[in-house]
Amino acid sequence: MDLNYSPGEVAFRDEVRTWIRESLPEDIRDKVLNYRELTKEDLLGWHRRLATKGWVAPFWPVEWGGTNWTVVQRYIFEEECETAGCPPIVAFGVRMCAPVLLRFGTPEQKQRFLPRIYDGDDFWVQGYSEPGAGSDLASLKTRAVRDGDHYVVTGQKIWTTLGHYGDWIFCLVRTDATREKRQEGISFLLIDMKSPGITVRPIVLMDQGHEVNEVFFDDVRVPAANLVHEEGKGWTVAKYLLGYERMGTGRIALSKRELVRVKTLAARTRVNGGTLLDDPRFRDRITRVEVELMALEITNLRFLDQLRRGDRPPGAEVSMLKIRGTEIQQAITEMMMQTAGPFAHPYRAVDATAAFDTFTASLTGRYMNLRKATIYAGSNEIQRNIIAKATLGL
Amino acid sequence: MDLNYSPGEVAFRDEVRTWIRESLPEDIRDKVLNYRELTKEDLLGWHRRLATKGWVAPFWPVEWGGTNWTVVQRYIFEEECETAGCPPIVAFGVRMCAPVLLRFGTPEQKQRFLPRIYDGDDFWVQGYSEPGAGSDLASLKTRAVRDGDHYVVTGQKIWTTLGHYGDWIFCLVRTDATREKRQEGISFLLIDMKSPGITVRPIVLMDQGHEVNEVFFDDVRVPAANLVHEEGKGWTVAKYLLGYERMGTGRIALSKRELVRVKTLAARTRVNGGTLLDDPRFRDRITRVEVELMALEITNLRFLDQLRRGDRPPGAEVSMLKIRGTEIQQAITEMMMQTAGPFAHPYRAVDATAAFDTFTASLTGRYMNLRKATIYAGSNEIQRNIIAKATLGL
Amino acid sequence: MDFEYSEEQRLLSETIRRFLATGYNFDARAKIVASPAGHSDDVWAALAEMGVLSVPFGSEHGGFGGTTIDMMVVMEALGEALVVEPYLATVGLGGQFIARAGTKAQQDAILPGLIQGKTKMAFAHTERGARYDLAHVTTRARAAGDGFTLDGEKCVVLHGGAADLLVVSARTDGGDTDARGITLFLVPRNARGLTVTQARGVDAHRVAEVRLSGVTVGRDAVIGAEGQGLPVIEGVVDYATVLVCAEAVGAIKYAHDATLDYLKTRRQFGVPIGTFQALQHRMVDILISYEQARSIATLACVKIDSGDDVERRRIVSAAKIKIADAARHVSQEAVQLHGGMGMTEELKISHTFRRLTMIAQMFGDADHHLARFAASK
Amino acid sequence: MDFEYSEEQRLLSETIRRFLATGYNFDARAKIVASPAGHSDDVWAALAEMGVLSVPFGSEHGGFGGTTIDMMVVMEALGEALVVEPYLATVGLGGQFIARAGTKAQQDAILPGLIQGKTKMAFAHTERGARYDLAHVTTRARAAGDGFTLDGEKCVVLHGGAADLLVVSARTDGGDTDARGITLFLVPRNARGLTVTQARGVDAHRVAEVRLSGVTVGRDAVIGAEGQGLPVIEGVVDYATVLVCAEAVGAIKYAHDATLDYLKTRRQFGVPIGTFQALQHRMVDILISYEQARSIATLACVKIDSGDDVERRRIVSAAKIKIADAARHVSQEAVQLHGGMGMTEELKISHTFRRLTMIAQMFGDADHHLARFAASK
Repeated sequence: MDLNYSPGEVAFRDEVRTWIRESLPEDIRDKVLNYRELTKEDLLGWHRRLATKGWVAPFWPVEWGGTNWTVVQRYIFEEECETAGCPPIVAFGVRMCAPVLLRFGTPEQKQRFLPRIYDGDDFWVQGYSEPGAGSDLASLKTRAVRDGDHYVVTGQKIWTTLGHYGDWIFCLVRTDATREKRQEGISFLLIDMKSPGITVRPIVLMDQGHEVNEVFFDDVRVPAANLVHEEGKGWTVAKYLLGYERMGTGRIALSKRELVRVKTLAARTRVNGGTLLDDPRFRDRITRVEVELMALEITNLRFLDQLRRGDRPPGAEVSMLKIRGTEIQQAITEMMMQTAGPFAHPYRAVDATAAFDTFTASLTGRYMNLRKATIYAGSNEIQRNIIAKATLGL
Repeated sequence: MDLNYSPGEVAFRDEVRTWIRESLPEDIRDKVLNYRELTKEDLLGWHRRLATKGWVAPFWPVEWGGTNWTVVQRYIFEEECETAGCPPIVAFGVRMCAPVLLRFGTPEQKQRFLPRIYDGDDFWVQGYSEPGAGSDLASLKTRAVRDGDHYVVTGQKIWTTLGHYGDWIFCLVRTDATREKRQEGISFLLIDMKSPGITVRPIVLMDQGHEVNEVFFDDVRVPAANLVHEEGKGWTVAKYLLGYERMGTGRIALSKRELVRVKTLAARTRVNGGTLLDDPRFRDRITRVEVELMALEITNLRFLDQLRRGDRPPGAEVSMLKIRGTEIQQAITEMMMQTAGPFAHPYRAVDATAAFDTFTASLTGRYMNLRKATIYAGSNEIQRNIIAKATLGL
Repeated sequence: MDFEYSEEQRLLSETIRRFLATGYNFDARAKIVASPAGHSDDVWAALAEMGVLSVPFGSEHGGFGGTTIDMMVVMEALGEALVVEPYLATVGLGGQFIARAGTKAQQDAILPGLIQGKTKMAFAHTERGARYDLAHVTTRARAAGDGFTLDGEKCVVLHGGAADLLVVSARTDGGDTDARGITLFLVPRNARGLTVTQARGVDAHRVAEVRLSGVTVGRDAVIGAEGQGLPVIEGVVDYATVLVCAEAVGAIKYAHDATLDYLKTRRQFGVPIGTFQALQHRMVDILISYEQARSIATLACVKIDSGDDVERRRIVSAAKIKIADAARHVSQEAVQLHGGMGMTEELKISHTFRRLTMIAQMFGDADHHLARFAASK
Repeated sequence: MDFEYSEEQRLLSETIRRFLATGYNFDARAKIVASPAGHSDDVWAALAEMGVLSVPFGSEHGGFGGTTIDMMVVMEALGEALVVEPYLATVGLGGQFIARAGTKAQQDAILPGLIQGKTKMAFAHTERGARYDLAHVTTRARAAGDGFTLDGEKCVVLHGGAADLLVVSARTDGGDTDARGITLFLVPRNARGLTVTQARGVDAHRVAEVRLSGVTVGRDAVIGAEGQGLPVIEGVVDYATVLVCAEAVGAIKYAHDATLDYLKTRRQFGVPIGTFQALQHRMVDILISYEQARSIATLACVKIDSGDDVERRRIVSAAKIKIADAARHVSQEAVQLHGGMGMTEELKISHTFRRLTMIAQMFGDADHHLARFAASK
């Protein structure tokens, strides 16, 4: 047991840190650190820089661009990216569609899609949830009817994150509605979002931000060559993907950065003749989150270590990281809002002349926005069901 | 809406307070306030004093000894008793068996049992739970077979509080095992504990105290005249009784007294140059419990007020009082233990010469003992099920 | 002791609720929020018409002479409907200064118009860096000629943009956080040197920054005794705190009802999600929070009228602690149990979440009141 | 970075567990607890035999030279079996003073015997009113002849009754709570003027009151530098704190396993109670607490060997906070989910509850370590 970085790992960390310092544009970093919206170009621009460097998909096989890093190196890389305020690498292509293609795709599909995912040529999004389905994924209704060498897709997806940026969408669709088990008769399709018949409609969330969408499919023709794995085997693909989807949701490095931010804000906030950071009431809440996060980082590393040894895709362990990681994220955004005191109230300037503090206002927005963290990617209730069944055998 | 006591209510409070001051023996009060065990004689002695005064069963009908007090007067009376450190009026006779007899008993049964309950001639206990049944009361197995004008009872009860003091026990027994619905075929019997074939065996709890027991019935002959309500209708009786059982479990006045005690202990405990009561960490925990208790007192009074207006037996509302009331009791005992710091550890003197602080040691015992509060009288999980069904309609 | 609403209180409640059910449904509210003013003059007129603006004021000015429990009836209804009009700012804050500390002339000049819906008010007090310290006032009032000149900046003034009249706290004496030396002034919205910029609050209520730059007022603009403003402010803010506690009870009730309804109607895995025991138990905890919130708010409403300042501070802080905790618990759970839909603009539950979040922060968060409660005896 | 136990650590773990599985089952433990001594010399001999007493000590004295992670392996196993022998007192406290601050002569005289199971030790430090303040020492040591005379009273001395040798803190200089002036002394249990009275702890571990009345010791009884005892005490107590954190991980693991087993086997309403979703979700939270407790204890065990005092204090407090919270959460939930049975002497879960409760309080409760953590940087 040795939790210290080896000299090689330290050197690697320094290399990553230096490269990020030299490569991350100032304006992008500022947007990230101040919770401002990132455009499609912001996201893809950073993606392409990483791709050029060869670091955009560390865990892919080397022949497709993977880096062959150890678990620890990957952890160091993510930590450095989050700490420095890099934009996220949008997960839907690199972390979700690609592992599926690598596992289930035909050689042609790999050849066609993986390099474009790697290079950031396409913005991928996810078409999983449907209205009324929510966490009950298998109840999906979007139909895909085979018509010659095409599928004709009709239906609706919901909660499609960044769907308005999407070039391509991977979807679960029902190709056979006659099967008794709802998990059967589902297929996994890749769909070009420029196809006629696709409409994207924004869903405005309570922070008034636009990040999720409804996506409507009206007789959309999709080449049968875009079917991944066999027809009717979509549930196998979906299950494989779920672990990967949840993999990043713990966001421990991000929480570490934000925890520093809370402390900075609290240290600047005067209360009762001292600062909020000196107030035991506030301070203890920070401490408990900090301690929980220290533990979760080790839990995460322990699990990664086990995965590495077992050489298997992530299972129920990631549910635990998702649960506790999102609880921590929410606790941090809540404390951030609390630092604002009465200034948590103003949210959007009405008068153009207002001396409006957009940063402070963004804190309340973040608090509201992060309520999604325990809902999306399988609600924390679903994660508890998964652990109860898969880990505890209940 | 008026939450103040009327002049008449204030006068009543003063009358009760004065009488208690004059009537409660010092040694009994000390035992209560210092969490020492009360003997059967301690309990019945106080019961008899109240009976002589005419105050032992305020909510009974006047013809049987009830006081015809208003809801508020009853509340005042209980508050004064708890505050002063009176022993509890053991509930099984006055609060449990008696309401059942009043509702379902024959005139002969009333005449035979109620005056003795009132006068404290018999110590009553409850035979409900069985091994393996727990909160699933209806799965009870103790059999009562009719044999002439007797029932012959065989089986086992568990968790019988103060069973070792018991003169009489009321029991749910199965008189018909052929019924498909488990709630049917159950009957309600009154059993003299001096009957041959009854064995009481102590269960030692983790605070090492003896308060609950197993009671074994081995071909115990019970006169059929001791059947309450019809044979096979025991479940109706049991349900009626459940509300009454939970009625007292909120114990708000007791918690108010104990909260004062926590504050006193905390104010005497030095820490970091001040007292524990000045430490925001500890103080805020006290405050939150205090505020919760202030609210629960009003909730209790609101519910009592509704009951009075509706003139019906207590229903799902008391489940809420039980849940929150027991949570508060547990929080208080936990804080009390925490005031002891390292001295929470020693529990029983080994060497007779030890300068052993029995009061401080009793704090940890109380913390352990009170874990029962969320388990007994229908676990808090069962209470939540009841509310979900009865109040929320889920 | 008596826990029933009086016949009058029931009538008041029904009147308001009947109006809000039709005149203030979710769509109507959305239009009002999106309007340039951010509130509706028609609704305001209707509230005046129903006598809702008159509740706490004396009959000598056309008021109803109501108790704080009467106000609880009103606030609960407004909270359930998420009314964004400046009721609290006008009736619970601005008007209170006049009613409690104003001269007869001030009362006669202002209260009848306020009650009739002609005059809206606001309380301009909070300053940058003050957080919840009511004694933190750096805005200065200097004696000038026959009156005063005011200079300073006030922040997060509830409905400051809608107000015709502002009650402004300013220092006539003492240092920035001294208890003594704070004086209250009545300043018309259109006074020269006064600029107001508005923001929309998280909860769609408007808040304003008010800058005072050489604003001159006469001696008759002083409310109460010069330099003795703080106790008045504390009394009014405590009163307003209890009112938002009552408002929170209404909002929590809505969150409870909507979530329960959602659990009964929303189906997953072939059954209503309300059949899942884990969610049932959490719904029960929401119910308990609601009942406890109602109890503590009731207690505070009754006790605040008792006239005992020490007891008032204690009970108001107790109420605010419990309400802040309950608001947080219920709002977070309600959104969680609604799932993604609870996150959207489209459902009232997300708006209820926002209002409850702000009420928890308003007039001191739980931490502030925990400290005040601990100091109270 | 590497998270695996070494081959040696696995072997150590297996050896201890194999012994405890047979030699320290629930009935065997009950007999030991009820015995006059409250611990078993046979078990102690077996622990010595297996080398368990030697783990942290240097090979020059016959020790294993192990890291704190090696000790974690031991403590976890002892925690799972609820071992009541004075292992922590001897190996984690008393012996540590000798190993860290003792002279070569002291080490040579004591450690081999300790490792062989011949010498038990204890640390007599806590005094009435000290709570968790390590600098609070009123026991006095006055220079007398060629040595010192000790007078004072020590409380809640872990296994003070079983010890052959006591490490006693006493003041040679300074006021009652001064950081400087505390000196450590080695005092034989049978020294004249030393009286020990024993109590059984809530968790069946023995604790003692130690009274020193004119106890004389020689100069060679001083451990470390005169008046410089506090940093040594802090180091050893932090070490012992980490050890009980590791012990708690074992106890929490037992509570987790036993509760899970109970949920699977206990039937109510015709089904195993583990099919109830509300209980499933709570069982998941127990699992998460367990994994998080294991992580923080692991981190603390690794970091405490790093030699950085500031970092050590921070991590030890972090670990104790999380362990105290997890111990409380898991012990309370485990009893609750076991229902009435969980309350009884008859089930090991109630004994686990008691030990976890005491560990949460030991060497500073969560509040104490929250304050220390906040002060740590």
